[in-house]
Amino acid sequence: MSDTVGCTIEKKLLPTLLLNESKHSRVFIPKQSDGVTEYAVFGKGDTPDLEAGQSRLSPKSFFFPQTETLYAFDYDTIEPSASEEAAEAPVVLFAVRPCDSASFELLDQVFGPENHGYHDPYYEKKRDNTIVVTLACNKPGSTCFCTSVGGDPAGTRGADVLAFDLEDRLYLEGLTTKGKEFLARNGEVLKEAAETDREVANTLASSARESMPAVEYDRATVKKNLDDQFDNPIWEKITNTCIGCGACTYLCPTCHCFDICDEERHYKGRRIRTWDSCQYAQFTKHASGHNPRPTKTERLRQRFMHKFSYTVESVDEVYCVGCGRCVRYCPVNLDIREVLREFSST
Amino acid sequence: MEDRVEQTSQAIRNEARRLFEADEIDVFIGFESGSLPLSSRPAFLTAEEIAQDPSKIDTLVWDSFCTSNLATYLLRYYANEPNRRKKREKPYPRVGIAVKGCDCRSVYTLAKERQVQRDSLRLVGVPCAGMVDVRKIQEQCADEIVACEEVDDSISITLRNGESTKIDREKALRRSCLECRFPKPENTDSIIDTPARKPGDGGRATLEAFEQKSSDEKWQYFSDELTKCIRCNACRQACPTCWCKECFAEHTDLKWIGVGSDLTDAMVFQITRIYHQAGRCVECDACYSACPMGVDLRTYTNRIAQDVHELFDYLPDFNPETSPPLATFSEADSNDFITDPEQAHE
Amino acid sequence: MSEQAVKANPYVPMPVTLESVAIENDAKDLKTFALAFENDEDREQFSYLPGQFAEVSILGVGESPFGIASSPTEKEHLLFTVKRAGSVTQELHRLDTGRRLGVRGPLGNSFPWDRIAGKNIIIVSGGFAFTTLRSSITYMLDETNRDRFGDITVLYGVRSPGELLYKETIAQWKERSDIGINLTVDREPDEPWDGTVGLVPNVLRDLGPSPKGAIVLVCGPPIMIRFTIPVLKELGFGEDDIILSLENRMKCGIGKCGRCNVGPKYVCVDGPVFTLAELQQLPAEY
Amino acid sequence: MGNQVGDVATTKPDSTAETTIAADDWQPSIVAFLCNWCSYAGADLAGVSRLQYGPNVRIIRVPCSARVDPQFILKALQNGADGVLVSGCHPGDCHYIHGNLVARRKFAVIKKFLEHIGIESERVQFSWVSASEGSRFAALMNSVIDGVKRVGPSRKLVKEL
Repeated sequence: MSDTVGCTIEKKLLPTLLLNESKHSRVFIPKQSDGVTEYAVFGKGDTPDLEAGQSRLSPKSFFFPQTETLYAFDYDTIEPSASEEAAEAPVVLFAVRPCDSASFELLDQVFGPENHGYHDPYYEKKRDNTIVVTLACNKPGSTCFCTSVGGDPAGTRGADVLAFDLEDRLYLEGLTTKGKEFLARNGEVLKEAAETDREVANTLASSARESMPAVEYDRATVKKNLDDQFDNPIWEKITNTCIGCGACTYLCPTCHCFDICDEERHYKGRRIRTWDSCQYAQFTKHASGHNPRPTKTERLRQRFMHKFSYTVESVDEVYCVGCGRCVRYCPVNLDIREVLREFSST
Repeated sequence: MEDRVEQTSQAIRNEARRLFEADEIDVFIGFESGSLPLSSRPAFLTAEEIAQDPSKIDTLVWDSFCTSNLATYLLRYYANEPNRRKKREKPYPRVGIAVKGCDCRSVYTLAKERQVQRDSLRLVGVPCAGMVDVRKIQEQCADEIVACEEVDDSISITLRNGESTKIDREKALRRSCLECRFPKPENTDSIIDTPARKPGDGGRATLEAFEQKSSDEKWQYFSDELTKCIRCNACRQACPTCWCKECFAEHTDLKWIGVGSDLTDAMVFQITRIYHQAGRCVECDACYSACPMGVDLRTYTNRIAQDVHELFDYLPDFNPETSPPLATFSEADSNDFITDPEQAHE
Repeated sequence: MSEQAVKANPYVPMPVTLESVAIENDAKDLKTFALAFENDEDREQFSYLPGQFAEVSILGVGESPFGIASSPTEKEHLLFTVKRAGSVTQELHRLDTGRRLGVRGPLGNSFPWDRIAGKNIIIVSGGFAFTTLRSSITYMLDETNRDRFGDITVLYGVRSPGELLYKETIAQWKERSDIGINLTVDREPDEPWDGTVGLVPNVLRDLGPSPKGAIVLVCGPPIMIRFTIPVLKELGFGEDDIILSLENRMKCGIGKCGRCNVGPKYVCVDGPVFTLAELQQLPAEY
Repeated sequence: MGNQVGDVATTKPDSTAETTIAADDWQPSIVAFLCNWCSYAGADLAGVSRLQYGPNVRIIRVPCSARVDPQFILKALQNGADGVLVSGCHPGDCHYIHGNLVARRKFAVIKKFLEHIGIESERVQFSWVSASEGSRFAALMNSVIDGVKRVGPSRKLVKEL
């Protein structure tokens, strides 16, 4: 198989491929229940729901679970947790959406050693151990805006394999060594793609792209405006509706703030890390009682500054992939796209 | 004849305008159209803004998507924000607020608990026709909803695939609205002339069905629901009567519950939160509507409200004089639940 | 634990023993804890410079970041001066010596020792923020280092004489001729006091150190810093020569948990030490 | 890579103190919050009167039954208690005039609520025992232990660590 022409698989053969993989890996596929899409372990007889669209919770939790044991301890010893130490079975994440796989690359920059030289073995081991098969979006959702923040409905960032849904079959391209190996070892259910398959895939991608509403977002302008208007009372107005919950941050694929705390009973315990949110009053509160971000206004501003100014400055990345989860699930419809619009005027 | 939505919206605008013109209020809290279909969100209009641009009043709407309990937003004007304390000398802002039956009862609950100043409020009562459960509508649709229009008692929906459908409003209402005992606000400063629903049975029928479950079945149901919880605190933040400055769940000095995704921690959080609502919860379903994961909190808020009603003959009301039942006691309270070893051994 | 392993997993603390506890102030809510590494290799790999901090763990309770109060020239133990405030510090204050604790670090940057070398050093401090300055002074006064620095002037203010940290160490410094020690208390004290009386900014103005070839390290409560900076500017100090150390709530200490940022900078990895020039580029969220 | 970090208490627990109990011989562990003025004195009287009751109870003395926040009960259940008892002075006898009457309202609500989520009614019980009722205390304890034994070891709401 050449690099430019990928391969195809008939949809009815997908379970065979996934079953093959599940012999040596834990395979996760999108499934829908009660109207909620989530990634569930593939078992015999399962078919991935490729129509299911975006998962409610972002797949960041595969690498950065909501709660993770850093190590267990008892009276005498301290033992790194199984997830860090044990050689776990590799993972195949099947049909991740391009926005979410792009978020993995952004998380890599936080948890990886490029960030001031510190490794995060928990994250890194799981990340190294995983093959990400990204499924391009033929029908982007109405709250999706990946193209506005540099993404694409057929984006390859963070993906090992990129797949396109061509109705009766998938068109697949191996992007990384891991991804190419994945395809090579499943050769028996794959066929070399025709030049037309790729063309169809391209057509689907461009029509998906065109169907997406553009949010006026210019990275440099927004950053400048955010920096200049740090003290603008506009923030108070934006914060009016905010109720200060952390739903946006917990659903966001790039939000990665965490807390570390101990749980202990009868001389045994564990140190865990759990998701935390900059939207919570306690997040930055000093032991003295002083809080650098005492009200919702500062906390909400922090969320936007972090994504659209601070990370642009420190790592030249926007920490928003345009998945639209925060738009869709904000209890009070505080819409990130409208905030960007607010800071877009020159 | 104008339809109900337009008529009610117009009446609220007129009343808000009147309040501003008469210089009776500094702020008006109502709803405006949201950025998504099926969403209306809290809107804040200030006297200053209106003086500059009186047409802003026209952004106010009142339809079947005004699910937030606006009483939540009153807390900030009194003691809830740290900044407020320093400025205590300043008089409280005079706030006009559109209230449904549930919002209004919350306002009175807060007034009894001295969290808001009734005198500084102008309650604009809006007899409630019930608010819809967006999830119920989505369940009836095969594709994503991209637009909607509400006319009288039906909601026209346009789907992403171009299809359109009409939904009977009544069938899409939230459970709490169908069962609501107090759709019509009382003791308000003015009231909009629009019909309210007929009062419901307070959920008696649903609860009786629930009571048929065995202990283990109830536990299973509770476990299934709480498994969905991601601890984002949207329920707490959306709730007008969750006004503690520091929630028990965030105490670190005496750590009541773990902060991770442990199921029992999520349960203890919710048990305690709902228990804290005993005699205060108005069953507005703001918590349920805010939950990004769709956890059924209604069953439990409804249950505890019923229990308080049965035990102490109290429902949060529109009367500023009555005492919340858990702030008082009576010699005549039931002793039925007390274990009496003598009786047990008979 | 080996250096390799620490690098591989920066979340795992190194075992240390609590050697001694000294009560520092009359209110008894400030204590200095001396910790000794249990493993020699840990002691060796823990090479730090004054201004850095470390996370101290009590397993089962949690961990908290503290500035290192000892100097790298004091090899026998690590010192941390801790105020009783949150859950970890309350537990620390209850501990008996001999207890095993954990330490992660050293973390953060340090005072810019390359830049400081060859200059006159002015140290301005208030309250219990003196910890990393104790480290710095001890470091500079060490016989292997003293030649690298010019005049050393210390101004240290506390509310009352009973709140003065490191009384014995300071007494030793006063004996020396190669350092100027100026102590001040806010109000005329009831007890005997041989220092000056007055607030740090005012005493600093009277002292009037020359900015020429000098660098100033400032650590103290926000209110002291707010009034000290204008005085330093008045005296002619440039923004690059005024060096401060920040505090913010932290968890991981390694730039990942997203808690301690001030603008795009993380106090844990980009700080805690910043020049005034750097700080003025940042929002005042600290 | 076992490291030598990890003291969580100043004295090491005596591992021999933990005995294994066969499943059929299961004894529930019960946490009892007793008011200082009545029920704790009642327990004391039961003790000095050498009245027999099950050895399964861990008593926590509280100044008044009203001191018991339902959070205490939940914490006990999360930490693996098979049963929780709260006992105070009889209505009318409260040392703090009407603490127990305020408490009674809280307990009535939380007890019902725990039943709604599927916690067996035997697990969490409330009672009144006066300082002179040693025998009532012993009978109460036996009754609570019997009740908890009937529903078996607690599995719901127990946090695994």
